[in-house]
Amino acid sequence: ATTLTIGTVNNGDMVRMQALSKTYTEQHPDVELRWVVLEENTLRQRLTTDITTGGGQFDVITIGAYEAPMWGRKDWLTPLEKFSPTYDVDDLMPNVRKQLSVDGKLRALPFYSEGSITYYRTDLFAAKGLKMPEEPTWTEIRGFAEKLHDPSKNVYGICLRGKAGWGENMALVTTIVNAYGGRWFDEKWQPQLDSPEWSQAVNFYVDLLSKFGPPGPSSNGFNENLTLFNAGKCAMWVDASVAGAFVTDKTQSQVPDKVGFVKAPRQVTPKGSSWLWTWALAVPKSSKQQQAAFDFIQWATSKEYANLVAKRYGISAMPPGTRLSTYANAEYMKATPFARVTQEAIQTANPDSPTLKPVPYTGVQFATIPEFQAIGTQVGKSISGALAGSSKVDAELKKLNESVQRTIKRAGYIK
Amino acid sequence: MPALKQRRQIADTVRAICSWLIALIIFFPIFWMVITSFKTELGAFSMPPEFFFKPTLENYREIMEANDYLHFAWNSLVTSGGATLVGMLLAVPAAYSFAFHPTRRTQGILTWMLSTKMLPAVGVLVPIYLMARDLGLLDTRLVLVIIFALVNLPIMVWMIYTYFRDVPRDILEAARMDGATLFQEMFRVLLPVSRGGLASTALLSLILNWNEAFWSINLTTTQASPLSALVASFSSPQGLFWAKLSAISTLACAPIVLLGWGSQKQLVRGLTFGAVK
Amino acid sequence: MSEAARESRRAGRLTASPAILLLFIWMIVPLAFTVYFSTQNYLLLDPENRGFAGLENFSYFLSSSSFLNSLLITLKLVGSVLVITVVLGVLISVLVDAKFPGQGVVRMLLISPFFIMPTVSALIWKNLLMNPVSGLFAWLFQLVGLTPINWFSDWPLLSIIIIVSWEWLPFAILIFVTSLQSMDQEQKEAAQMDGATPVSIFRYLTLPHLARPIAVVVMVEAIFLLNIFAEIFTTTSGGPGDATTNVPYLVFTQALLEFDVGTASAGGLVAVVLANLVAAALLRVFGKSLTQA
Amino acid sequence: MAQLEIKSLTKSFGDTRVIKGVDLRVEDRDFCVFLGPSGCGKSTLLRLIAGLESVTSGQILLDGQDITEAPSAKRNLAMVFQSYALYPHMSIRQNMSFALDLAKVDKKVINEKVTRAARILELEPLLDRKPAALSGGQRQRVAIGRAIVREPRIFLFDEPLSNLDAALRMQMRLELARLHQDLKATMIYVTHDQVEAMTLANKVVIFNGGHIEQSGPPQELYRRPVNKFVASFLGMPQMVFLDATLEGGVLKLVNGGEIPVPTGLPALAAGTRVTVGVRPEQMSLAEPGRGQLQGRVQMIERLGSDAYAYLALPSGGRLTVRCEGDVGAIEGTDVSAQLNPERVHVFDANGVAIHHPTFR
Amino acid sequence: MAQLEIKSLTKSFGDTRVIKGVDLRVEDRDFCVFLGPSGCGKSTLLRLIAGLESVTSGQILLDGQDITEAPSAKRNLAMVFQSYALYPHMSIRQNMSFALDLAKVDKKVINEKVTRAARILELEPLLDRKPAALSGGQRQRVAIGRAIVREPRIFLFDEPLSNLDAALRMQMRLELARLHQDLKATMIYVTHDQVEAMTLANKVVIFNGGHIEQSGPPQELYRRPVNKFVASFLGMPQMVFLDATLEGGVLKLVNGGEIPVPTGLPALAAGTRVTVGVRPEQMSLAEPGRGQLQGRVQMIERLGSDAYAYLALPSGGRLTVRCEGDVGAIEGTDVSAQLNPERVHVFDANGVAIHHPTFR
Ligand SMILES: Nc1ncnc2c1ncn2[C@@H]1O[C@H](COP(=O)(O)OP(=O)(O)OP(=O)(O)O)[C@@H](O)[C@H]1O
Ligand SMILES: Nc1ncnc2c1ncn2[C@@H]1O[C@H](COP(=O)(O)OP(=O)(O)OP(=O)(O)O)[C@@H](O)[C@H]1O
Ligand SMILES: [Mg+2]
Ligand SMILES: [Mg+2]
Repeated sequence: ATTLTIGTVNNGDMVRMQALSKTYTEQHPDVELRWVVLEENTLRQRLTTDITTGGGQFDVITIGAYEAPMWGRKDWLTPLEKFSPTYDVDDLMPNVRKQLSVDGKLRALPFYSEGSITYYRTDLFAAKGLKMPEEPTWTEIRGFAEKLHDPSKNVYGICLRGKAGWGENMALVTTIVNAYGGRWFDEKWQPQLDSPEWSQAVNFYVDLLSKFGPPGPSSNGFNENLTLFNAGKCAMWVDASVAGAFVTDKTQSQVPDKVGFVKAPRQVTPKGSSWLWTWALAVPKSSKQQQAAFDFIQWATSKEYANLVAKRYGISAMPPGTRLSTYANAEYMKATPFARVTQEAIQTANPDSPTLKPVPYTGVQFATIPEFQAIGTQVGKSISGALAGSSKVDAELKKLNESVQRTIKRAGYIK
Repeated sequence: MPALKQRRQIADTVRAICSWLIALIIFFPIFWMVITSFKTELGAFSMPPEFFFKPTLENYREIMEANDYLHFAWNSLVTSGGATLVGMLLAVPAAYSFAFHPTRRTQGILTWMLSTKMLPAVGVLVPIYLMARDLGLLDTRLVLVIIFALVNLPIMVWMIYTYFRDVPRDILEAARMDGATLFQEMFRVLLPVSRGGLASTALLSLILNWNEAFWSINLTTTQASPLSALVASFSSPQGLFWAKLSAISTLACAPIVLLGWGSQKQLVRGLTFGAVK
Repeated sequence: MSEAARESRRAGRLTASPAILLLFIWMIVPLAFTVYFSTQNYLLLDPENRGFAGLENFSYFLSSSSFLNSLLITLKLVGSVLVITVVLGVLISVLVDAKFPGQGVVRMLLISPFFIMPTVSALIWKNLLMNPVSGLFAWLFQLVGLTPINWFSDWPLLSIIIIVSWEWLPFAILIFVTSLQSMDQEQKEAAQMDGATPVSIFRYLTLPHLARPIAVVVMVEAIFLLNIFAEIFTTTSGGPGDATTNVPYLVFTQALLEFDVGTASAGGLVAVVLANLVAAALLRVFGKSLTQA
Repeated sequence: MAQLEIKSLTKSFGDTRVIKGVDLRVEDRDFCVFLGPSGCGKSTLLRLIAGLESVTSGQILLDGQDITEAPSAKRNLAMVFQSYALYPHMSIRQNMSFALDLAKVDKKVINEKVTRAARILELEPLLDRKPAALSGGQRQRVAIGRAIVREPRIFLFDEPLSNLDAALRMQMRLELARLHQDLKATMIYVTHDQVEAMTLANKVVIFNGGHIEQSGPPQELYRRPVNKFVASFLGMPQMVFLDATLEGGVLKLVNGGEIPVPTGLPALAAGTRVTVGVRPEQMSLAEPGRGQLQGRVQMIERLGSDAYAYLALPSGGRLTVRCEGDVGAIEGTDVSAQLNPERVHVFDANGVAIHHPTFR
Repeated sequence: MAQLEIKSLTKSFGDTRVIKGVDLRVEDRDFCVFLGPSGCGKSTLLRLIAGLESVTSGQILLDGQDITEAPSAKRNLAMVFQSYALYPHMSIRQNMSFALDLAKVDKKVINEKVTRAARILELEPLLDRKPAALSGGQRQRVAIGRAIVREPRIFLFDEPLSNLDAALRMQMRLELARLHQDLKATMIYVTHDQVEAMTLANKVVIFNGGHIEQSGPPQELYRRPVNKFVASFLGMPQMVFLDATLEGGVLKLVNGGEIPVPTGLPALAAGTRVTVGVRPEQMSLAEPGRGQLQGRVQMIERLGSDAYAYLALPSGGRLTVRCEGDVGAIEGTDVSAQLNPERVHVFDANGVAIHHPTFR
């Protein structure tokens, strides 16, 4: 028998995959699946140590849009070719495919993708006679938040990510900066954190969230905000489109039928105002069962699997954002109120040209270079500190710029 | 003087009540965790908190269904028990030597031992991972046993050393006069006499090993993963998860808590040598 | 030297050597690696670009503003938790030392938090108790008409200190209660006859008797507290800002968030040196009561 | 004034009764010594008086006031423990001044009292040491000093001199006697040492198995023991007991030999079996056949000042005779023992005394 | 056969020399008693013999074999510790049988020996208790029992009887003497108690400050002490020392009074200052003016069998006289003390004996 060790994130969708994998093992009785399910950061560190040192502990790994191209380029991931005839590679969304390919060759298969969108409470908006535009600006959002913020009734104007981390607050903050016309680096890799765009964007963010946000926003990440929103405590929330499935789920949300969905807010530009993220499955080069692993990830990202999910958990639970066919499915589009917005968010995000001004990197809410984790972590930390009121934004940005410059110089991008 | 007797009784009662109060406050978070594990996810989050609710075993059912709890528990038991055993086997002789055959260097060695404990784990992850890989020890219980034992060895030596220091030398000398070999002196006199301290030390080691997460997560994948790794997989999933988290936490901690409660008498017995003199 | 003395010395060396040897290996091998890596430009995500970096990693780590800050945080954290656990530990142990109904159960309850995994306890506190919106504390505050405290953003370090103290208080209680058992009853009786009140017995007999266990608790806890990580990781991730970033967390950030093995190794070495300094200081203060009879 | 009265006191540890109903009165300024075999409950009784053990039944009255339930801190008694129970982390000076410090006595007064006690006990050069740095004997003196400075209502001593060497013991004994006189204090004193009991006490209480066998002034007990237990317990070497039958005006000893009935012996039926008790110092050795009792010298213990001759009687009994330190008797030779018939004690078959010699 | 020889043994703890060169021979079947003031190194010497301390210099030979370096487990000696050192986790029975268990002696034999020892020591009812549940005296007996069952080559006792009551002490003393005879064992015994030393030993060793002052049979030491230290150390109550000057054929006492020069005193220059030593039992009380020394009765200690009269001399000196138990002297009255000039010891200015009385 073949044993496949699968390292994955403990997201709802992945947990579902784990549950449904019984179907796969029934079809492939000679395959045994072993699961290592970890929280995102922990998983990333675990996988990185293993892959970079050639530990060979995993046959299937779950990685994001950030790692896939980098690791592919290092040739740590097996290139994926010779798909099974039923797989239909061309059904994968082009933007998503682009994110996961190196030199046009796929190195990982998308499990689900997300953009960022705006969630809002239709009932609260109606009660105040407000109307959410299809493409709101951040300024408009601020106006709504001001009107809807009512802490005495346990309703906060807006919930946003505040928890430090390049994958937490920095995903959101980067999109705000993008919307304000900013960028991480200029064409010569000079960091731009001291630019007026950054200053405006970050000041706006800090002001908005600390005035009209829930208490203690600096410790809220995706999960905390989701919990808050589900408990009916947020009037608005800008975050990943995957949450759509949760906020409309009656078993966990107290407001399943009172949620509206529109695009992520823009400001001076819509470019880069919504992020693009993909969770993908890949097979490390160090795996000894590459073919079996490849078979498995094909199954897990297939239409067949999507249908299985639909059958078991309802049609709106289908893995979002990966396949064009999903969005061609009228039944899905009807049952899933957030599907259209999600689709648009994913389709409009362009990792190759993410910002208003040109940049030397790819990636919307991150730069696909190994050093970005360090940079993002550091900047995220400072901004969450500013949010908690422990420092002044502009001074902080200036310091950050220097420090980022140091890092990027040390890595040899600036000669 | 009944008044005095009464006053004493009142004082005793106040003291008992205070003790109970403090104990309940300190225990409350655990109690609340266990309670929460029997709520629905929505109930766990509701505000004001639910104090009276219909308990559900749903969370436990789901966890048991998705994970082989016994597999993880067994790994926890083997690794933490094994490491404790190995640790004791190494620590007792060392502590014996330091306590009863001190040299000028003893003090220095003890301090040095403690300092080894201070290497931050993250700092040495990569070298250890490389070594484990080259020795083929990745994802084995053995690697955890070795690491746990070594990580806690300094603490164990220290604790046992301080307990041994309290043992009157006389009774060891008496055993020597009675013709006991070094081995017999240890196993028939020293160890039984200091069993309270040894139990404390062993329990401490067991707890630390059981709860260790960093090495468990990083050096094992599936075969040898203990409960702490299982808990890590629940630590922040999407959506409401408090009830499930409480349930898995309860499951992960229950064995060690029960063990600790069971051995409480042994622990608190301590060393009383009133009988010697 | 006499044969008997030599014999005893041999016995001493023989019994201690396995532990010392293994610890030595355990310490020296990773340490050698760490020293080596600390001079390398070694980004885990970019292993091909490895090369000699000289002392750059050290200067990078030491000169970053986070370093001094993390040092301060570490000391604050360790210091406060030590004070809290020792003071409360002593008081509570003395309180439960006398016989009363349910004494065994009370002791069991008191030492229970120690058995809980750090991650779990951090999660319990963060989500079930200290959550400013739906935690139990928030509810209690609202019940008496106060605004709930934003624990992790307004008092991040204090929150961590509370959690860690809750975890380690039982350890102190366990050690102190055990030690109180071995206190000479006749000394207490003599003091009673001398007209000592319970308070003066505590002050003049119990506290001095507890000197050594206190030293043990301080030493053992200090070692673990210097390496506190899981609680910070699960609650504040070192934030907001770097308000709760202690040295180990900083090293963690370098090593596993930034995958910069070189700098992390340098940081690790710095942490070892610092920890040794703290240990030496503690030993100077408490060492005497530890090793003297 | 401090007078202690104990009324039908009992104490059980679990199921074992250790004190089985004790009635005792210790008058003000009494020096009362508890004597008894090991394990008979002397320490326990002392601890009951001190309030360190709870009473099972009965009453303890101090100056007529019921203190059975009073906490020991309130009783104002001082105790010298068998195990010393010094405070290990305090200097000798602090050990001794502890009680006074607690009572907030003036520093100067404390200092004075401690210095005085230290001088009495020859502890002056040690005042700044810790107990761990003292030898056994020195520790015991500190324990005594701790009691002295307090000037308590009653002193309780539990074998305070047992670890001292002979010279120091003697000196301390005299010191205690003087202290008793100077302080006019009531003292209760547990000891194994008869010499201490006889010399210090004005009241000796003989315990046996948790109850009192006899109590009274030491000389009284020595001269008029109420039973064989007390008779054998006091006196070094022990009183010699000889079984006898009353026959025609003489006491026919079972071991052979006979002695005239002592004057004052109550009338007894002929043939009554009695036990005759003679103290070794009331006998002397004589040529074979000259004394009342014939025997062979089994062993001679020479103490220097005295010697004890142990004679084996033909019937298998044994006899101890105290002689001069340089007595010439030789082991293995036949001798006889001479006794003064007027100086014997007579006990009935139950061991109860029925006759004592009269002393001037 | 077990004969012990110690050759120029020294022992230092760090810089303090505790044993300062001891030479000693203990013959097979000797009962050797170490006597000396507290802290003089008796226990240390015993521990050196036992192999529990390492020797600093010198040799220890057992039956001619050098055991200076042998581990104590191999020496086959048994020791009764001053602190008892019972195994707290074992029952009394286990405590006593431990050594035999280790030696893999047959269970039945062990049982027999333990039962016998327990009977001797009156420990039978306690055999299944733990040491913590025993009284002080009971614990000490267990410690002795532990040694007895082993039948070792040499018994080492460190003050084994100090916590026992007089009766038991006496009984144990005889028991030890009998044991010594029965087992034909060599015994070394540390004690504070002169009576034990005098009665048990056939060789007494007087220690002082880490060296031997005198050793020999007890009577020899008592009668012919080589110096004032030994003289004062043996004898209860202590020998009385009177400073005197040799003047014209008489010894003029500094305290007043004079005594004729005892026969056999070596010729000394007139005016030599000497010290006259008299044992209290060699004096008697007399009417005032009748004896050589005039004084006032300060105190009378009545022990029952004897009484000690303490006289204050006009010059401030003090005198102890042993009298009959029922002596009639009254405290506070003037008396005189009579002494036999032929029975005095004379010491020179350095305290070295220059004359002893002759005994028959
Ligand atoms: N805590 C206890 N539990 C059970 N039995 C006890 C306890 N304390 C003492 N005893 C028993 O009570 C009896 C009396 O003990 P106590 O200490 O009063 O004797 P003692 O007369 O002082 O003896 P010694 O002269 O040997 O000191 C002993 O038989 C002892 O075994
Ligand atoms: N381990 C040690 N370190 C330093 N000095 C010691 C040690 N053991 C004993 N001594 C010292 O050596 C001297 C002799 O001690 P030892 O115990 O032999 O006396 P002892 O004659 O047995 O006295 P006692 O009759 O009081 O028991 C004492 O002054 C003591 O303080
Ligand atoms: Mg007693
Ligand atoms: Mg001694």
